Amino acid sequence: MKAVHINDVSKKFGDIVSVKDLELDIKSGEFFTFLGPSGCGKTTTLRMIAGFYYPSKGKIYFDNQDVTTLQPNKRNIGMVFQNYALFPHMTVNENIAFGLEIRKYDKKTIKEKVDRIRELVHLGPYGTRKINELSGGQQQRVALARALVIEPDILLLDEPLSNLDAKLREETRIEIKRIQSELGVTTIYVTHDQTEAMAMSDRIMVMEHGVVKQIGTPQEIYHRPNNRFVATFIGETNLLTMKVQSIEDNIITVTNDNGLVLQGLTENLAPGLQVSNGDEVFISIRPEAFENGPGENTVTGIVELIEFTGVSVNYFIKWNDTTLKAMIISRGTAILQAGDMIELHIPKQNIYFLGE
Amino acid sequence: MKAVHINDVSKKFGDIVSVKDLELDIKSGEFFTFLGPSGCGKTTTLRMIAGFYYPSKGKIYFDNQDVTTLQPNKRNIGMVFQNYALFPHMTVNENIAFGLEIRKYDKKTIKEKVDRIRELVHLGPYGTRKINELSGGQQQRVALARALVIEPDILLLDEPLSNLDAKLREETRIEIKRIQSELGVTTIYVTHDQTEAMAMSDRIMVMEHGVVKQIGTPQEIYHRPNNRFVATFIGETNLLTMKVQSIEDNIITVTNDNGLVLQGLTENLAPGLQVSNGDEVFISIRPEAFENGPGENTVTGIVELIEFTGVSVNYFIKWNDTTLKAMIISRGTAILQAGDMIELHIPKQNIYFLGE
Amino acid sequence: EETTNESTQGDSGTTEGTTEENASGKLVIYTGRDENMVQGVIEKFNERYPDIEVEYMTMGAQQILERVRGEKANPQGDFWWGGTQAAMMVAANEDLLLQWDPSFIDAIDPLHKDEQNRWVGEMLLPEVIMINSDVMSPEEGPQDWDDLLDPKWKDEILIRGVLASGTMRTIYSSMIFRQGADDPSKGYEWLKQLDANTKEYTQDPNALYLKLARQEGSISLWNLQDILLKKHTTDYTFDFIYPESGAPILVDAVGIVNNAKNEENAKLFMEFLFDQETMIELSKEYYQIPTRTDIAADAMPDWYKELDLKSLEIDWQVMADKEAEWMEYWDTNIKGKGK
Amino acid sequence: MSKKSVDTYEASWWSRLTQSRYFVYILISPLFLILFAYVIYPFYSTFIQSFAGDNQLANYQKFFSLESTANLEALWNSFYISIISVICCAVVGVMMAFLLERYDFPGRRLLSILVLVPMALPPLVGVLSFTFLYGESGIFPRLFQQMFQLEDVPFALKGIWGVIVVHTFTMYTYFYLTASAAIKGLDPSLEEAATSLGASRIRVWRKIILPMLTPSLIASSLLVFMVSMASYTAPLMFGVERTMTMQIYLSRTNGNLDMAATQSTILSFVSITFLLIMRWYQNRRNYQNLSKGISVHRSEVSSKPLKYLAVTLSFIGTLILILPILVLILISFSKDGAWTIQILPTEYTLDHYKALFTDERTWRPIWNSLQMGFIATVGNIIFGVAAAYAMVRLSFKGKTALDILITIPWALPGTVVAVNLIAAFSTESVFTFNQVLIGSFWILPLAYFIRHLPLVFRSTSASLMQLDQSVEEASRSLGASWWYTFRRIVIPLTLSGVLAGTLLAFVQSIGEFVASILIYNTSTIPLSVAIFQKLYAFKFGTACAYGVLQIILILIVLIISERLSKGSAGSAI
Ligand SMILES: Nc1ncnc2c1ncn2[C@@H]1O[C@H](COP(=O)(O)OP(=O)(O)OP(=O)(O)O)[C@@H](O)[C@H]1O
Ligand SMILES: Nc1ncnc2c1ncn2[C@@H]1O[C@H](COP(=O)(O)OP(=O)(O)OP(=O)(O)O)[C@@H](O)[C@H]1O
Ligand SMILES: [Mg+2]
Ligand SMILES: [Mg+2]
Repeated sequence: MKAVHINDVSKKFGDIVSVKDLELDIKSGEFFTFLGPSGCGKTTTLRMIAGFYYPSKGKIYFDNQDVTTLQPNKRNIGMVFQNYALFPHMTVNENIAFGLEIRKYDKKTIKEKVDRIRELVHLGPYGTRKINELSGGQQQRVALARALVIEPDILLLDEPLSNLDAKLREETRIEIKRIQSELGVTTIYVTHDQTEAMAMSDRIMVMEHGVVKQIGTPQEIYHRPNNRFVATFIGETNLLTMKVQSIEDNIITVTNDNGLVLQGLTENLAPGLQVSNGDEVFISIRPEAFENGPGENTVTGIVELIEFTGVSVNYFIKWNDTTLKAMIISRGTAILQAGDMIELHIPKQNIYFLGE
Repeated sequence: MKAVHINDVSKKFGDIVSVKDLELDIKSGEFFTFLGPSGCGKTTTLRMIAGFYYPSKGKIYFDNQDVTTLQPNKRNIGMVFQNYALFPHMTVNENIAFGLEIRKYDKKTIKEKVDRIRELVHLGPYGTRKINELSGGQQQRVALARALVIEPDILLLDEPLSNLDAKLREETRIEIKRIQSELGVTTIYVTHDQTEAMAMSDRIMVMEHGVVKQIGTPQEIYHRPNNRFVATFIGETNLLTMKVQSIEDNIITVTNDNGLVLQGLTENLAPGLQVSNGDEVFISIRPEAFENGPGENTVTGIVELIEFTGVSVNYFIKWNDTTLKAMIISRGTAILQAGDMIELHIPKQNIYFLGE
Repeated sequence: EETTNESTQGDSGTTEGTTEENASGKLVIYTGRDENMVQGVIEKFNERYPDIEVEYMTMGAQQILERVRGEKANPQGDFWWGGTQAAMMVAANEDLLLQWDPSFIDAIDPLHKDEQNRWVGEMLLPEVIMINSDVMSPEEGPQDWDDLLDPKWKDEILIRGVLASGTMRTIYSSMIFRQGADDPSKGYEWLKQLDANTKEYTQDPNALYLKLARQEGSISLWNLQDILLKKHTTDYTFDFIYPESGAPILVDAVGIVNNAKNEENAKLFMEFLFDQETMIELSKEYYQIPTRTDIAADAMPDWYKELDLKSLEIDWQVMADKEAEWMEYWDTNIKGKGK
Repeated sequence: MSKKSVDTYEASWWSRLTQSRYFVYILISPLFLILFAYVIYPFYSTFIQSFAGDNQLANYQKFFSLESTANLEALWNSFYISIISVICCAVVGVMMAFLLERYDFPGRRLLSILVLVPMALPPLVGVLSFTFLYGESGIFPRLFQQMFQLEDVPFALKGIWGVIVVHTFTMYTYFYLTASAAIKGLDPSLEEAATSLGASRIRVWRKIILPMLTPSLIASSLLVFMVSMASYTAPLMFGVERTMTMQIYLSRTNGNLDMAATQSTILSFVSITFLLIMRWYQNRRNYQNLSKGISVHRSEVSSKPLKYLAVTLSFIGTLILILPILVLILISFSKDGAWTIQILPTEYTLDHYKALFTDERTWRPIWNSLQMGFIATVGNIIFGVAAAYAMVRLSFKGKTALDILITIPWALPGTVVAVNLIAAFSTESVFTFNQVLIGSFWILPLAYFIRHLPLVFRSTSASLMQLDQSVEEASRSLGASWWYTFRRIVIPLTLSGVLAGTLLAFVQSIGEFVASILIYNTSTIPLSVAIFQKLYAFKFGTACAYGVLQIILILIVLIISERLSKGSAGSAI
């Protein structure tokens, strides 16, 4: 229910710069996700928004109000901590009710709300358990319930589902999403699960070493990465360094020393990227871009390694000294063996050109 | 390097039964995974193997030696704890070197080994950091490094990668796998990430409420689930209750009240399941079992909801009052809108029959 | 080893010397007396008996009692030097003291020693009125016990905590006795009035001295010896008034611990302590009033001669019987209720 | 690089033994043995004696009879003085701990040492300095009297409140030490979680910090409650004579040993009841840090004004708390008898120190006390830490008994403890290796050890309760033996708690008087007795100067321990 505006914020710990010159606008009611490798500054940013760290530089605004040094308890946020931070001396119910009591709900309402949310995170019968008698995932769910139940203006979730199984994660995800859209809570989400990020987010910020690499919708981030880092970090990709051979109409032909020749469309150039003949460009091909059999950009190679992942089979294909990873949906049918020949093709619109 | 044999083990906390009548054989050098919903008893089992809990009933053997009540430090295990359990008063290096010092390696070797493993988990420059100056994921990597570096006989990993980003997770996964197969360490792995479980494990055990539901290879578990729980828990599936209409040759035709008719193969009956005409059976259809366009078991319906997950698009399709989830690989092309008609089909061999 | 050498030499040197002078070994004294004095006496004692190694430990009378009591099975101390009559009686009744007749025993008033000679009074302690001479001269102060009840002394009187102090218990009991032992109610009434004038009961003698010196009050009841010692040897401005009607006179006693390891040496020490010479010297230097009745008056110091040791008529037996009861009554019904 | 593994399993009788369910009883048996030898054996006689006589309950009947209510009154006085003392000490101690632990400012480390100094206040001369401060003729009353030209002094510390003030000033360190150890070990993310849920500072304190400090608060409550129950000098000094200890003293003076035993038994019964209630309260909840990973320490203090407030408060607080010490120093430099009706002494002198420094006998007691205190404290550490570990981490039957036995010597008045020890150890016994301890050097350290049993035990177990058990498990899983784990993991992480108890035990040993006076001998005169002797001879200034020496000595110990704890005992999270 509040927009968050982060204005040129940096955070240092001694000499270590955790977040650098961060500029960010999160709209009211938006579901915003921080993505980035471990240690890139996600938690630090979140903690600055929550008020547990003060920026070394810059300002943070909720709507138009400067909250840079406002006390955390005045911010009406709900936060799931990466380490849960549950109150070990309280039961599950007491933990969840904590925020409600502060908000002075009457006993009955508190009980109702606590019971409801506990059901929701599948902790129905655990109300009177002590925290140290819960499993890791159960603890995480208590942390989540505690933050959700207060229906805050801003919800800060630091990997809130990391210890849950896929089923539960999905259910909880849907619930978070529901609360978020029903109440219009501005939600900032940190996760390592890209599928999750893609599925839930209105927009995503990708960070590296404390610096923003790209901000955009999931589709933009996935299909139109601004740079190599984003391309390789989000989803898997085959990244090739190639030279522009020719640009004709809207078709770019690239080649490399191994004799690979590929064709792509100019509309797939990264924003701001200009290429001309002879330029070096990076090519990103998603493993799932491959299609069975011959066609545009046919790839014929030897299967080096096979990975079975349930939904699909990953083939690592050696093609003229370049190894490409291709993902083909598995249907329980016979899988190729390492050493087998394979023929696939890459539709032109599935090839992306990146600058740096 | 040791086989683990768990003989009819139960564990109770007061009245709460966490693990019940567990019977399990893990072969020497095997990579074995525990899968199951949060709170199903994975950690408890792991802790019994490590020696932090004594079973309330039953025995545990390493090779042929009864270790049920052997002290943890005599077991030569390496464990990554779900909550990391790092030593807060030591630096990263000291944490990692702890087990090596106990094994009385000389200083130089220790330094070498520590440096190597630190590089491996991408904590190269963090050797002298204090633990509380690390991010969540970095802490998890220290925990992992600490357990790996001692090259134990048995490696117990309790969600060791839950706080890492996909990239790093994959690299680390490969590294774990490498150490495991190079040294032949018996590895017991707990994860919520099914892809991970599928990709890495020799065998998987699926648990629910402290009870084993199925033990088998990833392919068996995924494609030949023994029961409804496993089918729905592992991967996503459309589970339908249907009646057997006819069994002809190796083709079973089933139908339901909504007028759905589907055909499958007898070879896809769950182990031990016998059906005859008029019986009620459960049908499991994986979302990725759907293929574009008409064919065997054609499904024509209205798209109710669309989920974009990066690699693929999930369609929730309403077909005669039944909602089915279908997953179609996305290629950045235009996606259908909710309300659109869609036509897909399900190849016969992709339909599975389950009893309970 | 050297000591043994010397003593054997001594032995051979003075073959005719009495066995006593050759006495050797240890002597452990538990004392409640002033440390300087104790040291002085022991030095003198060692001049006579150089081979006796004397150890002393300074404690309060109550602590000595506790200690002797605890060590009953295996006594560590030999000689108990300085204890109130009450403490000595308790100890004697618990069989902690040796029954022994020293050479001077007849020179001591039967009132001042145990019937069975398990303890013997060493000095007399008249309990008198103590004043701060900065605030008033002896002439201005209360001249007798009854004067203390004068309202003009309200909040001027400081009293050492009564129950914990043998001295104070005796004073208070004698006040009751003075009003008639058969019916203590008159005595209680008297004490009630005293209580009304009493500003405070202090925890210990030191607190009493300090408060008196700092003029939190100006009058107290205390024993003569301590007052004189403070008056003459320190900068504190204390003085005393000897009550006209006489003072209760307490006995400070000594005894030998039953089954003491160094019983013989303890006996030697006791003899030495009661030696006329020692007693005169102690009264000169430490204002002690000896119990021995056979010391020539001329030999005594001037302060003693000036003193009219008028004693309150007291039946100690009655006192001893009633004290506990009276004090308990005082404690529950009178203390702090006078106001 | 060959691969090494830990010593593994061998099927020997030893491993069979160590794996037995009952092995834990072998582990804890030394604890019970020590308790049997040095607590049960000396103290049971008191208990038995309380039932002496034809009618075994006669003494108890008398105690509770309504005819003479002195005993009951004493019990009630002692009880409620103790309760109020606990509350006051808790407020002061926890507040100081909070101010000094939570805010960083220049001079904080100095203050955090100074704030401990009051526990060094020598018992005999120490209490007197309160009279000099707040008594009728004390500095403050007289100051106000003069300032406002009053007829009488406006106030004077008297009665129950006097007792409570003295108790607060001398015993808050129990709370301060254990609470600051616990605050150090508290997971900062809990507070953050609470604030993120909207809790104000006060609520965070009420609902999170204080409850999480429960083990340490309970530990110190127990200690303070029991010393207050057994406190003697303070009530006496302020004229509250009707207390349990006074009753015991009187009974002993009157030679009524049975009654004294009864009173002692009842006194310890009350303390034990208090202990059991506290135990029950504490066991209802869990206080172990559970967070995943190690939380980030909050590196910032939120608002500037708040910080300055904290600085000012802790400065003023410390100053007030060390005032008695300052007065003691003042007296040690002022001429005996010259300070009468003035606010401050008028004549100063170095004579008292001269007297001390020219007397070669001055140093012997200091050395004695150091030596004996050291021995006793080492014993306390070994026993206390082991017992705490057993109590918190092992599971066995008889925990309550262990707790009670450790507590008894602390709950009884010093005199009773000493007298029991004398009686028990004045003859040869197996527990003393057939030696007579009375009269020997060893009886004093033994007495200190026994009397201070609960100090290290309590503060250590409070710290242990906070420590996340899984770090121990992690160490075991890496092949560390129990002992190695204990040394490298448990001790460093509970160091602040152990250290707190150690300091308390050591300082108490240096200052112990009541028992010492009954069992010292000429070659083992402890410092406290030496001071007493000066006082007894009414060399008041010299006694104070001696007391100042003791304070300096303890100050040195405090500084050393501060150095020791620096860095290593950061957190127990
Ligand atoms: N000390 C305990 N006392 C009581 N119950 C406990 C205790 N420890 C665990 N449990 C219960 O036992 C069950 C299994 O716990 P366990 O930690 O093994 O789960 P898990 O499979 O590891 O789950 P997760 O994936 O959430 O970590 C849970 O329901 C938990 O609540
Ligand atoms: N208190 C601190 N002192 C010093 N460095 C710190 C501190 N806290 C964090 N850092 C460093 O700042 C960087 C960013 O940390 P942060 O916790 O924000 O990472 P993150 O993106 O949340 O990572 P993860 O996904 O692993 O939780 C890390 O490299 C970390 O080591
Ligand atoms: Mg983080
Ligand atoms: Mg778990």
